[in-house]
Amino acid sequence: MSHNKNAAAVEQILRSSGVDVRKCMRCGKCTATCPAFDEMEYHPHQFVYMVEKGQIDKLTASPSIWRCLSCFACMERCPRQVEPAKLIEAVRLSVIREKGANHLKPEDIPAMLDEDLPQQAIASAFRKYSK
Amino acid sequence: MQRIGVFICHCGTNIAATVDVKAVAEALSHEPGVVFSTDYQYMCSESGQTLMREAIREHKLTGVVVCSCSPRMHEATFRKAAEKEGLNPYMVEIANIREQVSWIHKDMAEATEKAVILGRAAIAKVHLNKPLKAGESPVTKRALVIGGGIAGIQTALDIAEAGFEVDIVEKQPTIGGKMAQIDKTFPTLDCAACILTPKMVDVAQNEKIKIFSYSEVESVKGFVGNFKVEIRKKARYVDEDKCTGCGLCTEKCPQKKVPNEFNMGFDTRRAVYIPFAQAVPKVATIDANNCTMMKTGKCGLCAKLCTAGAIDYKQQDQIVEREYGAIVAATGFNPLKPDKFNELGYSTCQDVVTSLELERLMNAAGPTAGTLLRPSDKTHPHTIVFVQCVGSRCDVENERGKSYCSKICCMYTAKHAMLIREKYPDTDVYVFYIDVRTPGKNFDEFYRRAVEQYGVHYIKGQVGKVVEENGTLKVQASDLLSGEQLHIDADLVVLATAVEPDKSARSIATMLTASMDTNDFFTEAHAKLRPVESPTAGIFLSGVCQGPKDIPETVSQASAAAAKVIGLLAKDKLTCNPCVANSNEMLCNGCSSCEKVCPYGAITYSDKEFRGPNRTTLIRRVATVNEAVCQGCGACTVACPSGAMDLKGFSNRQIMAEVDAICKM
Amino acid sequence: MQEMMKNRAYALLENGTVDRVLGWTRGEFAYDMTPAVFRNADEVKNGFVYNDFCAANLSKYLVKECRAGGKILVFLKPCDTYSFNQLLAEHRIKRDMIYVVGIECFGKADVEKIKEMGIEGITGITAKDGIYTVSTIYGDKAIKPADVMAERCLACKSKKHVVYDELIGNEGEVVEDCNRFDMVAKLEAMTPDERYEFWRGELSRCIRCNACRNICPACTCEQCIFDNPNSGVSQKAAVNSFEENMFHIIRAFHVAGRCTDCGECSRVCPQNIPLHLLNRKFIKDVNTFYGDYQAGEDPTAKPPLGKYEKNDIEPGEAGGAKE
Amino acid sequence: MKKLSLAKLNDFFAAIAAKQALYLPVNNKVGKADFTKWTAGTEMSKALNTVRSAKDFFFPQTENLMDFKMEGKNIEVIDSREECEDFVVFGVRACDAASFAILDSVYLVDPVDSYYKNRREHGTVVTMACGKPAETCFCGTFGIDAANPAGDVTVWEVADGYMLRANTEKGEALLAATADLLEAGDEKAVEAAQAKTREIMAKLPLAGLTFDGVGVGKTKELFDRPEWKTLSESCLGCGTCTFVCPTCQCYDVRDFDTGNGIKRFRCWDSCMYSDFTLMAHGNSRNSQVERFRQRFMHKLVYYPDRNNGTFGCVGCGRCLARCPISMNIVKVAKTLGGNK
Amino acid sequence: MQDVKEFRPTIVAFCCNWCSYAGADLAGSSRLVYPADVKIIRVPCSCRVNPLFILRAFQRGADGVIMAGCHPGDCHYTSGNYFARRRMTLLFSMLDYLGIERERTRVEWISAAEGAKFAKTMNEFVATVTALGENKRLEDLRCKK
Repeated sequence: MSHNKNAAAVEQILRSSGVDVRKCMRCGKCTATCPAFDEMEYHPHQFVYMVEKGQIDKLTASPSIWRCLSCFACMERCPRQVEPAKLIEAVRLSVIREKGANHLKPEDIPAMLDEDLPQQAIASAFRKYSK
Repeated sequence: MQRIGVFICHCGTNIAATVDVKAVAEALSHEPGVVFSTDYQYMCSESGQTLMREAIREHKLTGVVVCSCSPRMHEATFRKAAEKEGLNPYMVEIANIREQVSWIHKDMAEATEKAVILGRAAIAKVHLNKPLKAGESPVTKRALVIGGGIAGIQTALDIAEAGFEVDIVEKQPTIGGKMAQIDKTFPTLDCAACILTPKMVDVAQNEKIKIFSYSEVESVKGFVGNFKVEIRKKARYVDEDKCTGCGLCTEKCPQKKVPNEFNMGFDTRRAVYIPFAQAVPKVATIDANNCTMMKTGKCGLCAKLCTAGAIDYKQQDQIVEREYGAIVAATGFNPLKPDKFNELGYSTCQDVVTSLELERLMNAAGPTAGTLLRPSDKTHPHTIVFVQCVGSRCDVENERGKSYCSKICCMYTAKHAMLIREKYPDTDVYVFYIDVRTPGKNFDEFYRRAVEQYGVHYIKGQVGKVVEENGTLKVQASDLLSGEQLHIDADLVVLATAVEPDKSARSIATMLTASMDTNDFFTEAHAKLRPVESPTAGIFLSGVCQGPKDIPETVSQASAAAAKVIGLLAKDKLTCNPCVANSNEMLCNGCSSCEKVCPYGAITYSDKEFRGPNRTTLIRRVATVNEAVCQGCGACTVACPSGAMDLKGFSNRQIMAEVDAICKM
Repeated sequence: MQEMMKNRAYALLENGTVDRVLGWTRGEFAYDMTPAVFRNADEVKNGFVYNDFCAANLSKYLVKECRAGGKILVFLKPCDTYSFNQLLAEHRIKRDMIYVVGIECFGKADVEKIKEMGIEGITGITAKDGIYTVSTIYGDKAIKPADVMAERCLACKSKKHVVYDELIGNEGEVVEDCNRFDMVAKLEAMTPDERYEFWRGELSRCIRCNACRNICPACTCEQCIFDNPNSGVSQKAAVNSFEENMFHIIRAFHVAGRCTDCGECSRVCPQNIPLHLLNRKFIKDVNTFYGDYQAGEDPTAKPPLGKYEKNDIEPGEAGGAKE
Repeated sequence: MKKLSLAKLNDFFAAIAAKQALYLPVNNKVGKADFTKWTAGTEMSKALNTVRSAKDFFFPQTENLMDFKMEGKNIEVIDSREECEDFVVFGVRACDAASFAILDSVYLVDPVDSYYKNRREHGTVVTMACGKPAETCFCGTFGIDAANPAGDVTVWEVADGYMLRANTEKGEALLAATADLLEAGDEKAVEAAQAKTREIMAKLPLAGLTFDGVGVGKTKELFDRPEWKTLSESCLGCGTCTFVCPTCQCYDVRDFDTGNGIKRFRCWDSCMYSDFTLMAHGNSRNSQVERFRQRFMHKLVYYPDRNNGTFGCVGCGRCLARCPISMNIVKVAKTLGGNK
Repeated sequence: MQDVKEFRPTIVAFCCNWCSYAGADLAGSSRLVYPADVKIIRVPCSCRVNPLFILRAFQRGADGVIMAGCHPGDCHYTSGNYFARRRMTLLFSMLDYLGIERERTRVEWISAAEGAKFAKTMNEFVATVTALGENKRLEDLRCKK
């Protein structure tokens, strides 16, 4: 089992997200509702499942963590109050913390903007990259 | 001084594993008055009871303390055993060292210490126990069934079959309930009406059964064997005795635009109506909110047309008081309204319907005469998506739904899917499920037939959202097994919504003083051993009001409830609870404080002559408790400032003795 | 006033309306009038006294008098009529055996207050033109009645008689802004420790003489639980602080919703313990939690502890330690 | 005769309190005097008298007598008494001082009440002559001189301090122990103070009151007097008169189950109470008239009968001031004795 | 300062027979742990709980007293808990007024189905009372060993 190896990482993620992964009944509603589905390798329900099973390495290595829009639709609709978005955020955070430095500064943003970029993406990007 | 015997039960290892039973027996043997103290493997067993009986005989015990499981479990057992040995049963007290000690404490020393303290408290109480003798109260040989669905109907028929009178109170104009709205039944695909309506006719024709339709329970007083119930017969503005159910008025009423609730609002009815053709009683009802005559005083067409002269616009609600020995709650359910699930589009898209609505759309007597047409444009749907578990199995914190599994949805969805594929083979049917739950005779076979024989697409996953675009329902869903996100263009989406107890159940439970769980399902007296009884004596449970169930289960539970009622009504007298209040006339002030808090009206006052000081007499007003009416709550004992009012079996002194024993430092 | 009362007493005794008169008889000094029963016109003539020192609430005596039979005239001040109604509501007295003469009241004088002014060796007190002239062995002193009015009268809740057969003097009104809960509110605003200290300081003086209980028109039990050896809670003396608390808490609880706030308990306490502050706490709580209720106002009203509302306040929500 | 200057009063108290507990009248939070233990800064009350009498020191309201422990069928009796420490009561008035003799006549005769005796032996009573007796005072009726109280030491308040006279050995010892604070005193100052007190006494309304109509040998004459009914009619049956009375000496013995054993204690009883002398068959005096009569007959007839005519009352006036309905021994004696 | 024993409170819980006692049973059969400091006294209804019992418990050494009954509206005897609620509201308010820690007394409505609530309530209450420490303000020293 890969549990032991990653126990600390799992615990860290669970604590920082406040998510109880055991509540999940595997209905897949989070994934069904996810607007970024096509962009993601691992989908919201898989995050929940994989964190529970301790497969943190796969998740942190996956670009999926950067694809989540943090739109919170999965949290809103989850019948079990599992809140996958918080979990994805926590995984993301664990990766960012490992990197250490500040990756996005507010003053860098104007240069990156283009007309098609939705406001929400800016906000999420800032949340993702500026930790 | 009492001679007390103490018996510590091991309950196998249930108690003995965490409580040092030998040490408890030893410790309690030193308590004042204890002349015998022992432990035994299973006190409730035949040999355990024999042990107790022998000790009573041998040691001339006057009181018994059993340290065992909850008194709610075996108090009666031990009391009966003591009684067989000639000891008054109320000289037996239980110290609950299982539920309150061994099952919840892990540390043996701590658990043993607490067991000793609880044993001591019981001993302290027994010292003050007095032999009590139960009185008797008569049984009114009539039952009331609240709710006229299949549960209520079956219960009433069975009780009547045994020769007892039964009243059914149904708030709708007709009995029949939800089953009357259903098209076919799983897993046999019988026509629901074909099996229900004969039973409704049986009810109507049974002279032991009286139906109060369009009526509600107004108040319940009394207690097991002697309930007094007020029933409000709502004014239906039609004389039930005169109306022949010819239906002329319902055809001619000029007010045609009233949504037809029986058909889930898919069509309309008149202001005077009979819900459906096989209604029982087959009597018209005027819907005062929509009747032109009632609203404006102008019209009166139905009265003119009615040859029987049954129309009576001046009819008033009527309160009927009836007496019963037993009451059965059969208040049923309603499907949850899925309007909190915005993403599924129920509130915004006409073609998103609930399963019960689909029943009407498929029913030969329904708005479309049995042809499946979608509500928006009355066309045949070719792609149909079923969504399971809408509002069921939600986290308890989730305000949108219920935490329980509604139990029947998997099966009726399989039924729907199968019926649609059978009748319209060109239709694609998708069922999105979390789990398919089919325990039951021929249930899984039924589901497999839907998949294997009828080619219904069962997809493990959930629908994330439903959006209407140009008359098409865009369904976005996950397929967890393939890992895909699906996008289906559907014509009709059917939501298998959770069942929830009827809204009236809460107020009825309050009137019946029957307890309910947090979901408003009635609580049974024991989850396993007394599933059709409420903890309140004389109140029984039938059908979905106790928890989700399908028709066969409902009917069997309805019959079980009937059997319990019959068992009760067959008795001529009931033994009363001897733990009743009594007033010490020497201390009574006659102030009426107790009377004001007595919920049963069990306290009366009279002027009595007493000896005053120095050979004088004086007349004082004093309270008397009617022991057959008193239920032993004890409200009066606290209202009484002088302490004249006390409760047998739970006297002030007894409770204080327990307090003392527990707090002893 | 006294003469009008005496005249009515004669008249009603003479014409047979009543058999006895319950009033006050003269004392040893100018201020120690004792409640007394007068059986004939002569007794009234010789003994009956009424003045500002006739403070006792006579309603409780009616419990005993009703048992003696006959018809009895009683003089009741406005506050006493509330006690009368409460006794009536609790069937402790019989209305048809009693003839109630309501008497107008301007507030009673407290001789303790006179003495606290340093006036000693009192030999007589006369009231004239709104001034008391106190004669002492050291000379006469003039004082204003307002300066020596009894504490309870300063917070008088009502000058209206809620029951009477006839009235002597004018009828008054319920006093809307009587401020009688000010001290309770002040205590409530203290910290629990301060309150604890306050009450220990007061209740520790209790000598368990039972004067408060025995004068109380709500305490008419045939036998008090504290006197009953079979009650399991009998106490003859407050052996320690627990028993002091126990007696006063339970007594206040037993009269909760029944106490009319007549103030007799505090008046008679030989240790000057402000016992009315316990009863007023319950009255204030009842008013706050369950709506205004004045015991004795309406003898047919249901007492607050004999009824309930479905949405009553929860014990955990009531006042105090919410922070 | 010794003199204590006003300035040295506190030093005097401190000197006494250094060796033994010192109690003196102190105003409580409602401005009434209570005997209170002296500590530095305690101010003596100027009140004429305390609400409770000084009998509490020798006959307290409640007192533990013994303990029982039960184990199985054995009962162990434990003498829970502790030897009383020496103490001084300062500021006792003449009436209360006289009450001790009455209490002694009950508790120090055979069988001696050892609990009472123990306290009496350890207590030193310092009395204080009254400066301004009140209208409720009638100690003179019993030959008690408010200006010259008994006690181990007698104190008079004079213009610039206090005059002290030791009356007993205990008193001598007390003054000897504080000798360095005292100076020689002049009898004249005392006499002047006494004269003033006696003058006031004579002007008070109860001056000249005699209890001639009651007393020795009057049982038959008084017992069935109809006035008892009217006198007792307003009595509430409370114990106020009894509990403020310096001479009432009745007690009840009760057991308290602590859960770990029994404490047997005594507490003041009142003959006004319905359960006074309650016996197995019931109560011997079961109406308030009888109970009321008992209280006054005891003080005014039965006690004098057995004690050479000494009344069981010292005229302190507490019951006159404290009775909730203002019924008292003076009214009773006057009514029965025909003295108006 | 050797042998300092950790303070363990004595808690008396008055439970009505129909709801809260059954709730305690359910907590037991669900193996929901709560401290052994809690000792339950079964009464027919919360309205049987006399203020005398509560004071008695404090006198005899209780550090906390809790009364549990059916939810308002669900009383087996229709109205008992409504009366109990008024009585306890007034009593607790009075105790508070006398400066006696209000947190030592509590009322909770616990149904037969609420085993978890029973255990949770008891855990909370024990924690609260433990934090308050020994009952000093309503103690009777005679009852101490």
